[in-house]
Formats: sequence, structure tokens, C-alpha cells
Amino acid sequence: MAEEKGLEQLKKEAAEKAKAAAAAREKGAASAKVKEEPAEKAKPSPNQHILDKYVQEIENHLGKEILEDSYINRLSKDIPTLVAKPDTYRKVAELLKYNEQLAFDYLSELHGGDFETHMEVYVHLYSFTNQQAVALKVKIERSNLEIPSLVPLWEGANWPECETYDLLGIRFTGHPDLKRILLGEEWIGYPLRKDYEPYDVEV
Amino acid sequence: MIRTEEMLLNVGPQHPSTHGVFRLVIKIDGEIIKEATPVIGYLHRGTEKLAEDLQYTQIIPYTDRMDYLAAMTNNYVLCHAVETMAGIIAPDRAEYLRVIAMELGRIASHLVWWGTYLLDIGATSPFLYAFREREMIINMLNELSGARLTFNYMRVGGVKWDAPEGWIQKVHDFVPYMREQLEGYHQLVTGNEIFMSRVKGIGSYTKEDAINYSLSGANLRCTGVKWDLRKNEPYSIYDRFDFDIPVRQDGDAWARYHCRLEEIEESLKILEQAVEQFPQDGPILAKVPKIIKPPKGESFVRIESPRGEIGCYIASNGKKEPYRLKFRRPSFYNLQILPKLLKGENMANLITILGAIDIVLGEVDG
Amino acid sequence: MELKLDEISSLEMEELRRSVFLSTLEQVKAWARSNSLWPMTFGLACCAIEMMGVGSSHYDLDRFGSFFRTSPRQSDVMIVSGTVTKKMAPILRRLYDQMPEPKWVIAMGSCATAGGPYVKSYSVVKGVDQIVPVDVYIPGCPPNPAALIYGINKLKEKIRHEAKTGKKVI
Amino acid sequence: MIQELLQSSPGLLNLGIFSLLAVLLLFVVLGFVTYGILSERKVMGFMQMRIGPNQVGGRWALLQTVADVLKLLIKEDTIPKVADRPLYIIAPVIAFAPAFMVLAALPFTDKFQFADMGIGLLYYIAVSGITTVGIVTAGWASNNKYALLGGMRAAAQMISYEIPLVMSVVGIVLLTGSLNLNEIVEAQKNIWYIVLQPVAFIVFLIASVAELNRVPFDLPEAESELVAGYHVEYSGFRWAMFMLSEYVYMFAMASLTTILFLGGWHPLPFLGFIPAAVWFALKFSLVIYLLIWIRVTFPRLRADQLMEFGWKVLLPVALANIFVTALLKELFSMF
Repeated sequence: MAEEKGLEQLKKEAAEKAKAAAAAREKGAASAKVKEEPAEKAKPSPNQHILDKYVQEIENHLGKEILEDSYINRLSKDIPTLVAKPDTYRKVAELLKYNEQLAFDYLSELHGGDFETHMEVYVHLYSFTNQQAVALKVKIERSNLEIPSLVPLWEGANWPECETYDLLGIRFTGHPDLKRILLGEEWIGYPLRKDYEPYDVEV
Repeated sequence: MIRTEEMLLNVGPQHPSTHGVFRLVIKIDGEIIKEATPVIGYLHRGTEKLAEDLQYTQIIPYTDRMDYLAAMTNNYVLCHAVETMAGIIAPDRAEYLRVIAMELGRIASHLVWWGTYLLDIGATSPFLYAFREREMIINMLNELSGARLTFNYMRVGGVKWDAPEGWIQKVHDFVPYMREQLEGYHQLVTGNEIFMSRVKGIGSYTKEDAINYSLSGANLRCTGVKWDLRKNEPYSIYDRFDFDIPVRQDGDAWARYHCRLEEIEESLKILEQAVEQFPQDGPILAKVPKIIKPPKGESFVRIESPRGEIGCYIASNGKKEPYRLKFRRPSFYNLQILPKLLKGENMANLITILGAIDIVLGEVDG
Repeated sequence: MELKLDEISSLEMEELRRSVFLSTLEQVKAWARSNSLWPMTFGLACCAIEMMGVGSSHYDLDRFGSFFRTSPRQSDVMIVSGTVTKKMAPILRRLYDQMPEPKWVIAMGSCATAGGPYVKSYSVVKGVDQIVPVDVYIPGCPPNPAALIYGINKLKEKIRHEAKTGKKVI
Repeated sequence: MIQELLQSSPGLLNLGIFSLLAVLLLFVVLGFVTYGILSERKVMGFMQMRIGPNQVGGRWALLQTVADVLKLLIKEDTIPKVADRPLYIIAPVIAFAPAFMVLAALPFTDKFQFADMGIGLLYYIAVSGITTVGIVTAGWASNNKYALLGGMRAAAQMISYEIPLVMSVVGIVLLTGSLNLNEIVEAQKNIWYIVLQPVAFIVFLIASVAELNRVPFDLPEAESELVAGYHVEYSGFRWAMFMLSEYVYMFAMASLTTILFLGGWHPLPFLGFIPAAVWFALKFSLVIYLLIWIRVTFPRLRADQLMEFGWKVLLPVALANIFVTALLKELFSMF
């Protein structure tokens, strides 16, 4: 509760410095040390220690250079955010689920997004045992839209992955039944891509 | 032993019990379901793509049409996401109006579920009783927002309209009336032997399954997980109210039925307190710029809708339109467990199980 | 009085026959048809909830002799209540074809009429009249149940008017 | 009069009279069906806080069903391409004819009856079973999976509930010592069988609702599961035939309940001045009302629960009832 109240104030500050923070985030790529950067600029987030714990745990088990980035997303209620690489994504997810310190047993959300230069998969996880949340992101090259599926870990990722495949064309390898769930197999193109052009604009 | 041939049966998209355009391809042996494959997407309207060309305030009407049984909650989740990003705090009076509207919507949504669920099971009357009460709620929300179903009531930073004269009193009077009717519902249906035998032990799953399949709302709480975002991650002003989270242990349709009916009672409790604490006057809209431009970055918030966790993800690039908007639609996630539940079940249990999940197709298909 | 039947041209004779004998029969048929319009339970989206509301106690469509039938074979009027997507369109057409003649279609709400708020969407059919012939359009998003009842009554009027005058109302 | 006619030598004259009377009865029954459906809609409306039909033919919508029937008659008659054509056409007839045939055996009053048969009760039960054949045929011939499921359910249900139905009335037969419906009514001059055979009445009522395929036993046409069940492909007047036979059965079953348990046309004590026909009509209406009430209140049973209930509850109870009745009858006759 108290955390929530403090958060309200933080939100304001976050809003002011969001632009600068966001810019800074983009600059510092591919380094686990970036997490300290927001702390310099604003008051340290109340969730900072949680993020540190996650990163520590991941480094202990999988070694360094596993994560592309990790930071506190102030715009999203200070959620610790981890950015994995496409080839480590599955390993990180596995650790997030099975490690006792992390134990993220609930997949709350999975979706993709087209950011023109690359595509992104955003996963929001929650742990009922430890009462904590994490956002896991992965950036994929547009030339090779393939990423391991999370269905073996969380059954709940089944349909969201289908949806992402349907609307964005990201293929999830190892998915038990990857199909175009919403539009149907005969649909041409991936509508949520920024360069999608419907073939019948005015009918 | 008689060998029977397996038969492929298409349930839906036009079928009275699919509650919309949902299709289920089932393989049956006699009346036993061997395999069920849900087919969705018959109501996929591409809201997320449309939203990329619209300003935030213009997206609100589209959220109404997603989960059309509880449109207020959908309004809120979008506003909440934008407010979280832009650091806007809505004034007190607006928050109270929002909570009252959302809880009324929750009751209305559960009433529709209750009525149609019993209609599926074959009892015709409860549907009509439920809709009688729902009509009262709809009338109240109509007075508040000017629409019966698709309210478009909330704005980033507050609400659009103030409560009309005497409206709060109406809500106040509604609470005891609804309690009385709820008692009647229990008398009519809950104790009915036939109903009990139809739903008890049907479509049950464990806590682990529920979590693994990303279920939420009453579908999760029926397995004993005490999880309600209104309590566990309080948003809006829910931390000011005293209410319980109804939980059951069995994880079957009967437990879900009870969870939902008890949730109505809890919502009534919230309404009662909200009406009491309602601030006499004050602004209903925070000072927000005419064109809202959240800062660059991304945000994901989730709140508790009648059907479970509804989430909203916004990726903004600092412009007045969102770069990417995504809704976590609870019905979509809740429906995933259906094939697993249906395997080996009787044909008649199909509708009991499907109905108990409580889906809204507008939400499943997005 | 002597009727000069031989002097009447064949065209006029046709008209006379229709108006004297057949038109009464047609009107009886129209009376029966218009007073027993059974809609099909075919909910698509938000409007379906208002359609359900029409059947409930407050509005009670049963007053007008209409109650919902689940099978297309036994229904007379299809109320297209909601957004028709491109995936749904062939199925909607098939259901329409399954209904026995005479049949009518009511496009309920702006989505069914012209695509409504989803007119720019990639997956939505812009008006159900591209798939099936529509008799009555009801505006609104979604229309009030009373508006739906009004629409059904308009359809009744139309049926009777067509029978009386022998002209198609479009 | 009819007794004399029955015993007279066959000829054109009495054939004509019989046909005429049959048509007369048909119209009476059609009249009942017309207003039975309307009253059902009205009573259901009343129980569900609605108004029910009130537009066509005055406040009470007296012409509503007329319009419905007329519309169904002039509706296009569709026969699916892949349906089994001859069976598809004949199925409604098979379903309807027995419904009408059973009416001949029912004594509505002491004078108004067509055939006073020695085995009236047996005749009723035997003939009414044929309807199910029509329903199964319809389900099969439609070449529709929902219809097939509905037809199969109907067959299973008929078999399971015909037995308790028959067993429940054996007690009455034991008490009366006859299968003749007239004699059964006569035996209730002083005390109705509902008092002497309460258990049998309950079993009979439940089994008869199941026989009528009404809620909570409306599995063959379970709207929310099987869309419309065995008649899902039927339209127009063929469908009307099914509806007609359903309501004629309701008429017949309510009459039979009145005859077997409610003392037929016998008046209540001290009220003998009211004509017998009125008494019959009153009791009959009561049974109909009860059937509607049940329909509005209950949810539907599941197929396997239905079977279980029929075989494991109703049948043993009915058998026990026979046993106890026989025992008591022996004991009483000893003194």
C-alpha cells in the first residue's frame, strides 16, 4: 500500500524525466550495467532491488552477457524489465519459471510489436509464490522472425503466440499448433505490421 | 462392446450456446467428446490496428465494443494506462464516479452471465429475471453517460459527465433492492437439485492448471487462488473500500457459479461505501492538455474486469496516437483451457463448461 | 348493370384479377406472415446483447408475436446484430440460404448497416447488404431495444404494404 | 350412440359418420392446440413478468396462434438435398398419427367417448410409443448430426420412461381390476386414485413429462445443445406437424392423468350440479397448468442423469408401489 502511494509521486517525476530517461535507455545498449543509469537521474525506484535480484540470479545461473538490457520501466508502474537476446530468450524464460527465487508461474500477457527497425515480443510474468512481476522483452530482426515458443513452459502462451503469428508474422518454433487463429489460413499479409496494406481499401 | 463411428460435429458459429460467433469443432463418439478444437476470429475487427491512427480519446469508444458487457472497465483500463504514462491523477470525485460505474457494470455483466448460463442449462425464467435487474442498472448508466451499452464515459484524467441530480440516491436505493433479488436467485436456482447435478464437479481443474493456462477472474479464484487486482494491486481508489474476494476450492463450474454470485454481493458492498464516501463537489476532470501526448516509452497496466485481468499495453513515441496498442483480453486467455476441459466429456457438459468460463466474443477476437 | 368484360385489355384484366381476388388472399397471407415474424437467434456482437434485451421482460418481443427460433429453417427474419467480419460473411450467407422463403433481413446497428466504427478495419465487411438483401436498416450503435421493435414493426408494415399494392418496397 | 354404431354392420353410412366425427374431434383438438399454445405463452409470460402476446386479435391476442399456423402453412417447404426424401416426408405423419389415434380411447365424459375398449389403457400406451419411431425417423432422415443426436436421445428416453409409466399405473389396474378407462373412472366415484396411489401419481407425472419431451426432459430438442434437435431441418408445415403432435400429446396426456388419478369427470362432493364436462375441463386445465409451471421453473437434465433417474429411481419406486398395493389389497380383502 505504502509503495503504491509513493509511486504516485514518483509517477510525476517520472513523467518529467521520462523523455531524457528514454533517450538514455536507448543509448546504453547491450550492457547489464545500464540499470544504474536511471538511478543517477531520478530517485532510485522502490523496485530497484527486485531488479537487482533478478539480474543477479540470472547472472549466477546463466552467466554474464545473457541479457541485452535490464531497467526499471517507470512508465509502467516501475516494473523491472529484462531484455533478452533472441538466442537466450528461451533460457532466460526457463530460468524465470523454474528458479525458486524467481518462480514466475503465471504468464499474464504475451504480444508482439512492430517497431519498423525490428520486432519485439513483450511478455509480462507474475509469480504467485513470490508476489512479484517482471516484464521480459526480446528484440528480433525483421529478416529472421523466429523465436522459441514459450508454450512448453506456460500453456497460457498458446493462443497469444498464435495471435502474434497471425497479426505480425513472428514464427514461434516449438509451438505445438501454430496457426492463424484470428484471420484464417488463407489471409494474405500480417495486418499489424506497419507496412501492411489492405487489398480492399474501399469496399 | 459396440463399436461406434466417430462423428465430426461443428458447434457454431451460429449456435445458441456459443454466446456469439464462436465455433467449436468436436469429434464425438456417441455423445462423448473425443477432441475439441476451438475456432475463433469470427468477430476479429482489428481494433488494435485502427487505434494506431487514432488519438487516445478517440480510442475509448472502441474499448466499449470489445467487452460489451462491461464497457466501463474497458474504458477505465485505457484511461488508466495513459494516466500511468503521463502521470495524470484524476480528481477524487471522478474516481468515485468511475468506481461506481465500474461496479455497476460488473453486476450487470454477472447478471447477464447468470441468466444466459441458466438458459444454456435449459431454465428459461432466470434469464428474464436477471435482465429485469440489469435493465435497472443499464438505465442508471444511461442517465450517467447517455448510452445503454457503449458508454464512452471515461476520459483520460477523469470522466466526461457529472452525475445528474439524484443519481447517487438511485444507486443507494438500488443496493438493498439488488440484495433482495439476489436472495431470490439463490432460492430459485442455487438449491435446485437438477441444477446442482448439472454443474457440480463439471469442468474442474486444479490450481496449477489454472495458473499454467493463464486463467484469471472467477476462473482462477474458483480454484482457491485469492487473487483480485482490486485488492492485490490496488488501482483507482479501491484501497479505500472494505470488501472480500470470494474464493472457492473445487475449481468446477459450481465453484465458478458461486464466485460470480458472491462477487455481485461484494460489488454491492463497494457501491454502498462509495455512495457514502462520495465527495459533495469537486472537479470531475483533471487538468489535462486537449491533445494528450504521453511520453515516449511503453507501459502495461492490468485491472480486474468481470471476466478477469484486463490489461492495456501502450507503446508511445510521444505523438498523439499510440504507436502500438494492445489489450490483454481476459476471455481470450480464459478460453484456452477449453479443449483440455472438454476431452472425454459428455455433449451436454459442453455447454455447461463453456458457459461457466464466461466469454464475450468481442473480447476473445479483439 | 352489365359488365363489359370483353372490352378490357389483357393488361387491365391482369390488374383486375389481382386486385379483386388475389389481393385479398395476398393480404391474408401478409397478415399471417407479418404477425408471426420469428427471428433467428443469431448474435454477432454488441447489438446481440440489445437483441437479447428485446426478448427480456422489459421490452418483451413476445407481445408482437415474435419469439426467437434457433434453427434457420424455422425462422422468418434474420436480425444481423453486429459487425460482420470477412471470416463470418460466407457463414452468414449460408445461414440466409438455409432459411425458407419468404424471408427478410434486418440490419441492426451501424456495423451491419455500413461497417460502423470499423469501416476502416481490414477484416470487416462494410455493410451486410453486400452479402444478403436487407429489408430494414436500424441505426444506432447499438440501437435501443425499442428501436429494434420499431424496426420489426416497420418490417411488418412493409410486408403488408407490399401485399396490398403488389409493389416492392426497396 | 357410438357403442351402437360400433356394433352395427359396416357400411357406407357409419363409415361416413365415423369420418365426420373424427374430423369434428380433430377440430376440437386443433382448437385446443391453438389456445393451448397461446395460454402457454401467456402463462409463461405471467410467470416471467412479461405480458406475452397482446397484439393480434385484441388484448388477449386470440388470433396469434392462428397467424402462426397460417404462416407455417404457407411457408416454403424445404427438403435438404442430402436428406432421405421418402422418410423425411413420412416422419411427421408417423409422429402425428398416433397422437391423434390415442384420443379415441379417452373417455372425456361418461357419454363423450369414441371407443370404449376393454384394454383402453394398454391401447393408449402401445400406440403412443409409435410416435418415437416418427421422431427417430425424422432425426435419421434429415441427415443432420444434431437431428440424429436428438432422435437417438428420443429413442433412449422413450424406452427408459415408458416402463416406469406403465408400472406406475399397474397399481391402479390392480385396484380397479380392469384396463378399461371407463371402469377406472367409475371406480373413483368416491375417492380419487391420487389419494390412494400418491406414489404412483408422482411417478406417473414425472414419467409423463419425460414422455412429452418437455422441460426438464426436453433432451431430444434441447435448444441450447442441439439447436432444435430432431426437427432442426424441418420447416413450414412439416415442422408444424411435429409441434402439433407435441401439443396433441400434451392434450392426451393431461386427459389421461385426469382420468387415471383425478377421477375423470366425477365432481367434488356436493358440487354435482356442475356438468361432468366442466369438471373434466377444470381438472384437465389444472394438469396443463402444472405442466407449464414445470416448464418455466426447471433447468434441463443431462442425458445420462435422465437414464439414471429413470432406471434407478423411478422404476424401483414404481415396482415397490405395485408390491405394496398388491399387499394392501390382499390384506384389506381378507377382512
